[in-house]
Amino acid sequence: MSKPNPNYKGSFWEHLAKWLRGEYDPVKGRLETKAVAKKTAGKEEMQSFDQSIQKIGKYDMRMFEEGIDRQVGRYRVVYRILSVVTVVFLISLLLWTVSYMPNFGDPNAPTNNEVSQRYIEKGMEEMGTVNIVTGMILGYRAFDTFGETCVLFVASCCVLFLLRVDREDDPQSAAVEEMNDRHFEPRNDTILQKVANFLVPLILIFGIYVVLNGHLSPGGGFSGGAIMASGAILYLTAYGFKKTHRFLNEKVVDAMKAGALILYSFAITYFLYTGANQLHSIFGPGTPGNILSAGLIVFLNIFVGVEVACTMYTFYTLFRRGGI
Amino acid sequence: MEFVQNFPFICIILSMFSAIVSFILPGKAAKYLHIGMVTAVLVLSAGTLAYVAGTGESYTFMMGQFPAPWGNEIRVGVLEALMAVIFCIIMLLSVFGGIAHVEREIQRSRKNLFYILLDLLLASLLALIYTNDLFTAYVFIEINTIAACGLIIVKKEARTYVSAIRYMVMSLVGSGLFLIGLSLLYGITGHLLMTPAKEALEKIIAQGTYHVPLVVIMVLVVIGLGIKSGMYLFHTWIPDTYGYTTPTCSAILSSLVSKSYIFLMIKIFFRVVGFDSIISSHLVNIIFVLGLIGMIMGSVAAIKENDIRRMTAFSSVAQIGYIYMGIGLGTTAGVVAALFHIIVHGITKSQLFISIAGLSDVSDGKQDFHSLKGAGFRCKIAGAAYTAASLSMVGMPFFSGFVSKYLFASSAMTAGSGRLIAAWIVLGVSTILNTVYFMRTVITIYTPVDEEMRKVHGISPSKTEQAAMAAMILLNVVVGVASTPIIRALESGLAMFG
Amino acid sequence: MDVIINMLRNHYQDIAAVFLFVIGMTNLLLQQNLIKKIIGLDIMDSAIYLFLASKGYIAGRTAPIVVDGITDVERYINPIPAGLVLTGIVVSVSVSALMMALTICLYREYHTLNLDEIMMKIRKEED
Amino acid sequence: MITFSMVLIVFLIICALGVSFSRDLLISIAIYMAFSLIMSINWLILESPDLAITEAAVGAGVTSILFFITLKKIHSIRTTAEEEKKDE
Repeated sequence: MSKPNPNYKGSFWEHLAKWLRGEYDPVKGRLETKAVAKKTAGKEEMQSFDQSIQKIGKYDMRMFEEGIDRQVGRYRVVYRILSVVTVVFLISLLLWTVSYMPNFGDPNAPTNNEVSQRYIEKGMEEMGTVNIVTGMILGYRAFDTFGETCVLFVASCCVLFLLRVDREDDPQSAAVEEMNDRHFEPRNDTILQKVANFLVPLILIFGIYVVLNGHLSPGGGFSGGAIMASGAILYLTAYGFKKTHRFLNEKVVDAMKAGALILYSFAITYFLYTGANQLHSIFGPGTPGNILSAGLIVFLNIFVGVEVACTMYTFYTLFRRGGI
Repeated sequence: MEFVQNFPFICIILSMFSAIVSFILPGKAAKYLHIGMVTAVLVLSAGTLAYVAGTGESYTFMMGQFPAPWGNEIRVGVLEALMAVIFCIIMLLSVFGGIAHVEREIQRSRKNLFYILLDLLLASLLALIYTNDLFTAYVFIEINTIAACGLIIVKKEARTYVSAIRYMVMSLVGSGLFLIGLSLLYGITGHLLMTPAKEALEKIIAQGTYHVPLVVIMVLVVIGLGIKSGMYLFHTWIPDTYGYTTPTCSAILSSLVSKSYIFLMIKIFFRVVGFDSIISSHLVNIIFVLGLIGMIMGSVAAIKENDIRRMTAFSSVAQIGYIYMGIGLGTTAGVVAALFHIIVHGITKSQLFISIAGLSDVSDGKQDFHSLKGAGFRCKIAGAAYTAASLSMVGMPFFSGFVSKYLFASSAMTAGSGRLIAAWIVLGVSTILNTVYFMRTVITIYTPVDEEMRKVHGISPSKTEQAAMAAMILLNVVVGVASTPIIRALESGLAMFG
Repeated sequence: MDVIINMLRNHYQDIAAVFLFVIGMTNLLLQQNLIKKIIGLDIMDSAIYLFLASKGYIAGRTAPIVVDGITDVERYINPIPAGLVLTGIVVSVSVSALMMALTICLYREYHTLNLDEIMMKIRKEED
Repeated sequence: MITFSMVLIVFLIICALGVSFSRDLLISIAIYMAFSLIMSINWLILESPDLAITEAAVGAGVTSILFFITLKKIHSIRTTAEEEKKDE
């Protein structure tokens, strides 16, 4: 080893060694004031763009008390003005664009081309649906709709990940959830129960009607499923978890959901595979107007309806106490 | 129609189906199903690639019973099949590379949910690669976003929730802008499938009507997908997102998720609006400048960072800047370089994140530079993997990064002289900055330490993880040495795009 | 003046959609309260769907449900945007449910709904 | 008809602004519910009954229920936390 250099302290090598050890930041206080002027605001180094624009939202007096100097206030004003400018710019850009678009309600707009013409003229013949929109989303563009059901499925998986409480593995937090759930909850409210007695069957029947008539009238799996879910939620609110568990527990809901999804994916695979390979599908369009027509679309509607209803109900129970 | 043409469709459906089935499976079965599924998809994609490369022509595949302007469609060419193969390999290696972490960090009852997220992520990546329909692209962008958000929160720590919220806010603004662009495009063309939309747009451009909406559509699509892929200016969610989750997820998020959006953007450029109108609208200039700024600023931010994982995350900003710079050159050669860098960065960044996990494991799980001193001696294979990935990022010959840097430099010559000078200067500066922060870490992890510090502090990576790291080094070198066929495939695939 | 009136008459649904979009996006980006952020997100999505659906409307025609077996193009509006929006609405519900779940988790950890305060608490923890 | 839909649109914008400026979260959510209902009527005017029924069931129904339950959950977490503090 060589002897220590008397000029070592403060020299380039010392800085380099410090930086390698992670104790020293070579560009701190130099670079960010020049290149990224807006970053001087806070004491944190990486005060970044969207954090900064989030800060404009509200004057938070505590920020001043925390010892961040008045500069922050000035920057906030600047950002507020900047954000107003951005908003005005965005509005005027979009309005300017809109003014070049075809007029609202114009029959000669480019959107009314051979695609929509075929959906309207041939839709009933090829798909067997009286409701052309249903024929389009579950027939012509069935893959999109399958993807959309998967969006709901993946969202429900994420919510399960976040909020599910494992009652067997973790009884303590389950008890806490139970206690939280009791707060603000009317127990055995007679008015609510009487109303629910009257309304829940109606809502459920209406939901089933909407699902089954998806190919004949407005509605379909998504709206019908949401209606059925709201019926179930009303029953749960009126009678509590204990009574609902007799016929709607976790296993039933999960099995229904998974079963509907698996059947849906089988059906869609069959549908797409036969279509792409020009094979004959055993599900023909049938007689338009009958309840058992439109081939696979009735079944697809039912699967989607069950899946949506189960998912929405699971969302509600997960939000309330972390599980059905 | 030959049966092999069904392969891409089977890949997409298979990954979605295994996600659905995993819902009722226990965690272990879901894991094996996932690994088997990815392997199957890899084999099928390789078959597709061989078929498409053999015939030399792309083909479209009806997703439904009706052809192009009426039903959904996917399109398969060399480029798509190659990307699918590479994405599957990276996915498989990333999963193997962090498998022990997954076992440790994710609750037992939630493991099947984790694999569902991975399955659906793969499905959405494949669909984004193959799709020939803009609205399908939107739906699968949403699946991708939600699955990515799920991957951020798998550790269930307080810090990750904040990153997830910030990621979601930025991403949702991005997809909102993308959908508005889509509606405008539908408003002026009346088509959602890429091929008829392009024909309609060509007519519109020839007539000269709807010039303003067309430019706005391009801007909205670029901003929307730019936000989601972490283009500079919209990159602020990156360090938080990659910095705190489990290593597998960091690797997948940085090397696959953001890349799929860039690939979709290139696809829209070539297959819908036409690259010529992108160039004539001067949008490439903005992309070019943002790419250049990103290359510098990302590296500068990485130098300032003291946490090794956040540093690597900031280096992603710089590398995505490289890709945008390649697109912004406005020539086919530039886009080929960008596509090659997508592959290179995917391979290298996943390798970095996986090896960082190995290094920090043997240093009591800490990630700051002080604790990582000498970590390369504690876990030899992780140190080697990290060094190899760093050298690749810096642009050392025999590693994949060298080839992409060479491609960028040579493709800049096909652009105008202004771009050439700017690109070369920034490439040089950025390479120096890359060297500074990557060599700093390499020096740190190989700082000589005493015997006590050479022992493992914490947990050593499992055998599977070590094997995955070794495979990643090998893959990196293979792509670096045998780059010619890949570049040729990219060129021919891009020619098929038009 | 005439330009503005013409614009209003010809594009009023689009104009509404643009304003709602910008209001929603501003809420999503600038509001500090997480619940309001989510409402902003929903408003933004609704605005986009309004924008998309208004592309399909044709004055004087009826909803695309076949009545009396008449399948004439002149009679029904364009069904495509309605179908796309139907897909979109479900997407926006799932996204907002996920955001709400995240909000509950964040509240459990930090006991506040204000993102600014959450960031400050994190910074304090790191120091 | 144009007048009616213009009035609806003005209501929509008022609701959207009301959400941003109201102090109470409960009121914000109620305003959002109103927004969804008006939007559903607007879908009817645009001749899309499918969208109207979906928006009414999903937007005004399920989403609002989820908002309310989120708010309730937050209140109950706060109450529990305060009680724990008192106990200490």
